[in-house]
Amino acid sequence: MTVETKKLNAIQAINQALAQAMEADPTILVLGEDVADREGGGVVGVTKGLSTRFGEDRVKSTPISEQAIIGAAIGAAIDGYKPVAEIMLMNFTTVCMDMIVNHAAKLRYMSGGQTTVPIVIRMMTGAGIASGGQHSDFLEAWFAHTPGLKVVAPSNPADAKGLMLSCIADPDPCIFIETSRAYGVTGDVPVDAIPIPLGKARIAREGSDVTLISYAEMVTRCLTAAAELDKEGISAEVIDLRTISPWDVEAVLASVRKTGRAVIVHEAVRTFGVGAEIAATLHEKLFRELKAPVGRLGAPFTPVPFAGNLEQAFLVQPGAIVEAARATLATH
Amino acid sequence: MTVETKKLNAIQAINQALAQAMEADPTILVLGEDVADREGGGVVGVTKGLSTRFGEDRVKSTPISEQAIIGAAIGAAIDGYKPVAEIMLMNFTTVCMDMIVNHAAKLRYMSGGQTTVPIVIRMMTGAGIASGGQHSDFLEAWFAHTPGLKVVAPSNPADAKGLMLSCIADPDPCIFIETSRAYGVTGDVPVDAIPIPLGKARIAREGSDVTLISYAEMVTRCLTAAAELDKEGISAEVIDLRTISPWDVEAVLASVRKTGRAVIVHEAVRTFGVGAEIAATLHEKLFRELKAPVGRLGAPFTPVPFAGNLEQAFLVQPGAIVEAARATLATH
Amino acid sequence: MTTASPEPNTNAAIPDAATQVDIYRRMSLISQNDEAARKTVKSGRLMMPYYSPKGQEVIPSAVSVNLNDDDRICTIYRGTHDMLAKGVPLRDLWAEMAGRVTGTCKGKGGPMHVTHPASGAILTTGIVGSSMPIANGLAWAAKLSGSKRVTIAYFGDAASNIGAFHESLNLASVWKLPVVFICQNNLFGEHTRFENATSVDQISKRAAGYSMPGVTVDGNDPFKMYAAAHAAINRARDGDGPTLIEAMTFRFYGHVFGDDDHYMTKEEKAAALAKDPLPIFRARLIADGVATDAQLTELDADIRAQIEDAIQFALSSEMPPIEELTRDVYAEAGAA
Amino acid sequence: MTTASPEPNTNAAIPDAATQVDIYRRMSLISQNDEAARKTVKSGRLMMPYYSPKGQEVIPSAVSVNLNDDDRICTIYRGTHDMLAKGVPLRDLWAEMAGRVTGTCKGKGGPMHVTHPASGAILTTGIVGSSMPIANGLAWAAKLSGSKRVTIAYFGDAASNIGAFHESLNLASVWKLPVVFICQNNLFGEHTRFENATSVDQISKRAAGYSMPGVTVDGNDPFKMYAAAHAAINRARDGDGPTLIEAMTFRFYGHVFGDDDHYMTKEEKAAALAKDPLPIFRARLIADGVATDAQLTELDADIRAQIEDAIQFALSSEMPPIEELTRDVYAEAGAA
Ligand SMILES: Cc1ncc(C[n+]2csc(CCOP(=O)(O)OP(=O)(O)O)c2C)c(N)n1
Ligand SMILES: Cc1ncc(C[n+]2csc(CCOP(=O)(O)OP(=O)(O)O)c2C)c(N)n1
Ligand SMILES: [Mg+2]
Ligand SMILES: [Mg+2]
Repeated sequence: MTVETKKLNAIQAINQALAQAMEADPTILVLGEDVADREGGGVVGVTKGLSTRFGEDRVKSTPISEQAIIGAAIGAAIDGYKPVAEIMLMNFTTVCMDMIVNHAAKLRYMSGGQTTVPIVIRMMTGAGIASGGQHSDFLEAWFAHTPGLKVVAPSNPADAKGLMLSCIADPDPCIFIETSRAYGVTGDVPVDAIPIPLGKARIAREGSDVTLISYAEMVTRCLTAAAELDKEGISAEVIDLRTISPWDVEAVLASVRKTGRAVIVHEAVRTFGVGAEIAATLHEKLFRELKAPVGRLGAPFTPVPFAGNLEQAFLVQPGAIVEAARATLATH
Repeated sequence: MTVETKKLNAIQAINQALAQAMEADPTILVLGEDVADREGGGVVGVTKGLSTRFGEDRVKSTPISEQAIIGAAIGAAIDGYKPVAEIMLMNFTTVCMDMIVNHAAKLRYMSGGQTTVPIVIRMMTGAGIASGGQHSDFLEAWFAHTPGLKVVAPSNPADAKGLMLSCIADPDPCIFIETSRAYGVTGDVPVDAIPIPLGKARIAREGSDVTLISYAEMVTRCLTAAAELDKEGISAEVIDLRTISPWDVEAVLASVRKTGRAVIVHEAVRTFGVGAEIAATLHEKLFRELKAPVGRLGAPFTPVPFAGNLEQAFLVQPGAIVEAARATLATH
Repeated sequence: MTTASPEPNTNAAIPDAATQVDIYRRMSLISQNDEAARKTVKSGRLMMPYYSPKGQEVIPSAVSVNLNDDDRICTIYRGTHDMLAKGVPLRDLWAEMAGRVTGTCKGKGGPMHVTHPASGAILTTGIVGSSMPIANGLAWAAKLSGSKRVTIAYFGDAASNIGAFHESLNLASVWKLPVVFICQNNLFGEHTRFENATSVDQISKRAAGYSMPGVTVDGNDPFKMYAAAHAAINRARDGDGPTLIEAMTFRFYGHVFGDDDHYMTKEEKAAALAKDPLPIFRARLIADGVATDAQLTELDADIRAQIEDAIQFALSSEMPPIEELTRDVYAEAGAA
Repeated sequence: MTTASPEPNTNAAIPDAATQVDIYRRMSLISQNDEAARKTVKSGRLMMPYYSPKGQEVIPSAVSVNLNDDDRICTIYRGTHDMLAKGVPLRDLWAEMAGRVTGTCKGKGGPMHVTHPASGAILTTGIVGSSMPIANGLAWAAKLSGSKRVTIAYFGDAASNIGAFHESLNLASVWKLPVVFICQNNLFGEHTRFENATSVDQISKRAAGYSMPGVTVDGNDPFKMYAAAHAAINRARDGDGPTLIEAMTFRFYGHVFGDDDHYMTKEEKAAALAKDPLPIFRARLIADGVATDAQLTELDADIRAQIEDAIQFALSSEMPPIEELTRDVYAEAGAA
C-alpha cells in the first residue's frame, strides 16, 4: 500500500491534522491566544486558516488567561466537544497546572467515569533559539508523572500529523509537545488523515549494537549520532518513543534485549527526568541481560541560559550521544 | 555531648523551629492563609503563637491567592528578608507553579547571581485521611526536577525541626513537605535550635542485607518493614534521605555497596517518580555490584481515591516493602 | 438588594406559592441533611472532611427552582446544599460521602468531588476558585450546541481573591457565556474574615471591571435570592451573558467539621444563628397562608425519612471492589 | 485624564524645566536605542527576541524622573524602555542582550531577564502578569524595613486579564503596599486587540474592585504621565497604598521583531505613527523655551555616541566562560 505524501513542515502538518479532523467532526474546537485568523492564526501559524474555514465559533482567540483557556476546554469537553487548546509555550503551563493536573487529569477518575475530558493541549518549547530561561523548558516529566494524562512529543512532521489526529480522537486529555526549533524542518507527510497510534514507539533506524531511545527533536540528533557511529562500525538502533506516557515498554525492551545496550536522550534536565524512569525500568527488567549500564543524556541541572555558547552547551549534542553510545560498548 | 530533648509532634517541632529562628533573626517572616493568631495560627497550628510573639508585620495571614503569596515572598527575599510561606496543601502549588518554578527557582541564575530568593515554602500533603483526589498528592518529583530548588521532606519531629532550621538559613528556595497523617506522632526533639544539614541522608537503621531508601512518613513504614524482616533473619538498612533534591548520592551508594540490594519507597505515584532517578543512578554506578534489581515502590498510576479501602490500597504498606525486600534477596 | 452593576434588575420576580413551598422543601432537605451529616461524622460512622453548609440553604434552593434538570452547576467542597437543591439523590450522595460503590462516583470521588450528571451536578472541586473556569466551558458548550442550558458556578467570598475568578469573569464576559457566578459570601474564608482578605466591601462591585451586572443580595432571604437568580438565569438563557451575584449569608458551623470558631466572637455568632433562615421562612409561609404547619411538618418528616433511608442505604452498601483503584484513570482499563 | 477611582488626582504636578529636559533625554535614549536595536537584530549581529518599546517611551521616562535610584521597578520582556529610563547602563544592557559576560547578568538572562539592582531594575520577567506579585514583595520589604522605597510594576494591557494581576492588586490593597501598578496599554496583546480580550473599556476601572485609585492617562503626553506618576508615587511613598495607572500608548513595531502587523489596518497604524511622541515633545520644549534646538541636538548626539559605544562594547565582549553554565543555580557552585 503506497501512501500519498507531500513535503510539509511540522506547522503545516499539524495545521492539516487540525483541518482534516475539524472537517470530519464538528465537535472539534480550537482555542488559545491568537489562534484565529483575525489574530494571524497562531503566533507561528499552526492554526492558520482554521477560523476562516470553520468559523470563529469553533476557533476562538482568547484573552491571556491560561486557567480560563484550559477551564473552558475542560467544560466544553465534559459536555460533548473535543477542544484543542493551545498554551503558547510549555513554560506557561505553570500558570494553569491546577486546571491540567487537578481537573483535566482527574475528573474521569474522581467522577467514577462519568465526566471525561477529551482535550488536547498543544504547546511549543525548546532551547536553541535564544529565548532564555522562561520560554524554553521541557517539562514533560511533570505530566508523565500525572495519572490521567497522555504525553506525546513528535519528532518529525509526519508524526506530528498522525499523532495529533490520534490525540484529538483520544477520549482522554493529551499533552502535545512541539519543538520550536524544529518547526522549519520538512518531511514527507501523508496527505490523508491517518492516525498514528498513541503509546506505540517507532523504530527510526534499525541497528544491533546499542539502542538510542528518544523523542521530540532529540530523535534527529540520535539519528545524526547513529550515522556517525556507523562510520565507526557501531550499529545503533534508534527508537522514537512518540508517546512519553504511556511509553512503549515492550518495544523498548525488545530492542534493548537485542542490543544489550541503551542510551536515553532527552532535552529536559537529566536529573529526575523521563530518562530515569526508562533507565530504571530497563535495568529492572533486563537485569542480567544488559551488557552495560543504561546511558542517560539530558540537560545539566540548570535553568536554560541565554548566551549562545551556554545554550548550545546546555543542549545535548550529537557528539555527546556518540560518546555515550561508545561508552556502553567500552564498559564491561 | 548530650542534647536536651523534649517530646513533641511535628506541628510543635516546626513551630519551635520557626519561633527560635525568628527570635534570632528579625528578617525571618511568615506568610500564608490563616497563619496569624487572629486566624488561629495555621489550619493545623504550625504557626500558632508566632504573630502574637513577633507581631503581625512579620507573621501575616493572606488572602487565598497563592501566586500573590509566593510573589510576595520572592520580592521580600530579594530585598533582604527570609520569608517562610505556607501553601496549605501541596496540590495548591498547582496555582502558583509559575512563581515557584519560573521565578523563585530561576532568578539567581537568570540574574547572574544578583537577585537571590532565600525562601521556604512549607506545605502538607499525603493520603490516608480521606481527603480525596485533590488534597493528597505527593508532587516532589516535579520540584526535584527543577534546578534552583531544594526539596526537603522530614520523616519525624526532630528532623522536621532541624531541617526547617536549615531551610530557613539556606540561601536558596526550599520546598518543605510535611505529611499530614503523621502530624500527631511525637518524638524526641532537641530543645535548642540545632540545624540538620540539607543534602545529607540519615541512616535510620543499620543493616547488611538490603537497603531501604525513603523519605517523609514512608520512612516509618520502612522501619516497620525492617523490624518484620528482622524476624525472618533479613537485616535491612533504612536510609532516610531527608533531602530529596539534592539527594545524598554518596550515602546511598555507600549503603547499597555494602548490602548489594536496594528498595526505594515513596508515597508518590511510582511511575516517573523520585524513585526512578535513584534506581537509575544505583544501577548505573553499581552496575556489577548489585545483587538484584533495585526495587521501586510507590503508588499505582492513579489519582488518590476517596474510599477508605482504595485509599489504603493506594498507599504503600509495610507488607509490600517486606515483599519487595524479600524479592531482592530471592532473585539471582 | 444593592446594585453595583451597569444593568440593575428592576422588575424583581416573585416565586408563586408552589415555588415557595418548593424552595422550603429544598431548604428543609439541606438543613436536615446537614444535621444528619454532622451527627454521622461526629459518631465516627462516616470518616470524611465535612464542610457544613447550614445557614446557606436559601441560596441554592432559591436558585435551583429557576433551573432545569439539564442546567449545570459547578460547586465546591462546601457543596452538599448546592447538590441537594439541584436534585442529586440522597442515596447516591450519602453513599459517595461514605465511599461506597453505590455512590455517585462509585466512592472514588468522595464528598469533595460529588458528580451527578443526571441532575446537572457536573463538578465539585476542592480547589478554591476552580469551579469558575470549568463552568465557563460548560456554558460555552451550551452556547455552541444552541441549547438553552445555563451553568451556575458557585464559590465562596474568599475565592473571589484568587486568579481563576478574574480570568473566568473576564472570559465569560468577552465570550458572552450563559453562566451565572454565584458567590456565597458567608463572611469567612476558613478562619479569615472577609474584610481582612478582600479589598472591596462588596464583591459584586468587581463585576463592573468585567462589564457584567453585579448584585449583592440577602442570600438568606428566599424572595430576594429568587429574584436575583431569576433575573441572572433568564439573562443567561436569553443569550445576554453572565452575571455576578453576591449572596450574603453565614455558615453556622465554622469552616470544617471540628472547627472551634475561635476566630469569631460569641456575639456575632449568636446573632447570626438567631436569624436561622429555615424557621423564619417556615413561619412566613404559614403566616402568608402559602402552607399550613401540618403540611410543612409532613414535608419535613418525609424528608427525614428519606435521609434516614439514604444513610442506611449508604452504610449498608459495599465498599468499591479493589479493581476500582486502577479503573477510570483512562478510558480503557488501567494503563501502567 | 479619566478617573475611575475613589480618589481622583486633582492637583496635577507639573515637571519643572530641568525635569522636562530630563524626560526628553530619557525618551531620546529609548527611541534611539530602539532604532539601534532593531538595526542590529535585522543585520543579524544580535540574535535575540526583540520586543520594541518604540512609541511607549514617554511612560517610563515621565515615571522615572519621580523615582530615586533605590526605588524598584519590575518590568517585562518589552522592557528596554523601562530599564533605560530607570538608569540601567547602556553597556551592561547591550552586553546582556548580546549574551556576553559583561552583561548585567553575565549573559545568562538575556533581554527578557535583564536585572540591574544598582539602578533599581530588580526584575524583568517573560511571563505575562508576573511582574506584579513580585513587585508586591519588594514593596512589602520596603514597608517592613521602614525605608521610603517605592516599587513600580510595569505590565501590558493584555496582562490585566491574567490571574496574577487580580491577586496582586487585591493583596497590595489589603496590605497597603507602596507599589504603583502601571499598565502600558498599547492596544494589543501580541496580535489580539485590547477590546477583543478585555471585558472593560478602561483597565483603570478595575481599580475600584480593589478600593484603589485608578486612572487612565494619555501615556504619550509627558505632562499628563508625569502628573499621574507623581501622584501615585507620592501616595505610595507616604504610606497611603497602591495605585493603578493605565497609560494609553501604542507600539510602533508590532509585538516582536519580525511581526508583520497584519492584524491592524494601515490607517490606524499610520495615525498612531503620526503622533510619534518624541518629535512632538521636542517641538514643545523648543516652543516653550525650555530648551533650544541646538541643545537638544547635542543631547541627542551624545546619546547616539553612547549607544554606539555600548554596541561596540557589547559585541567586542567575551561570551561567558563555559563554567557559567552550571554556576548560580544555587549559592554554592554547581549542585548535581
Ligand atoms: C487554591 C486553594 N487554596 C487554598 C485552599 C484551602 N481552602 C479550602 S476552603 C478555603 C476557604 C475558602 O473560603 P470561601 O471561598 O469563602 O468559601 P467557604 O469555605 O467560606 O464556603 C481554603 C483557604 C484550597 N482548597 N484551594
Ligand atoms: C502567561 C503567559 N502567557 C502567554 C505569554 C505569551 N505572550 C508574551 S507577550 C504576550 C502579549 C502581552 O500583551 P500585553 O500584556 O498587552 O503587553 P505588550 O506585549 O503589549 O507590551 C503574550 C501573549 C506569556 N509570555 N506568558
Ligand atoms: Mg466564605
Ligand atoms: Mg499590549
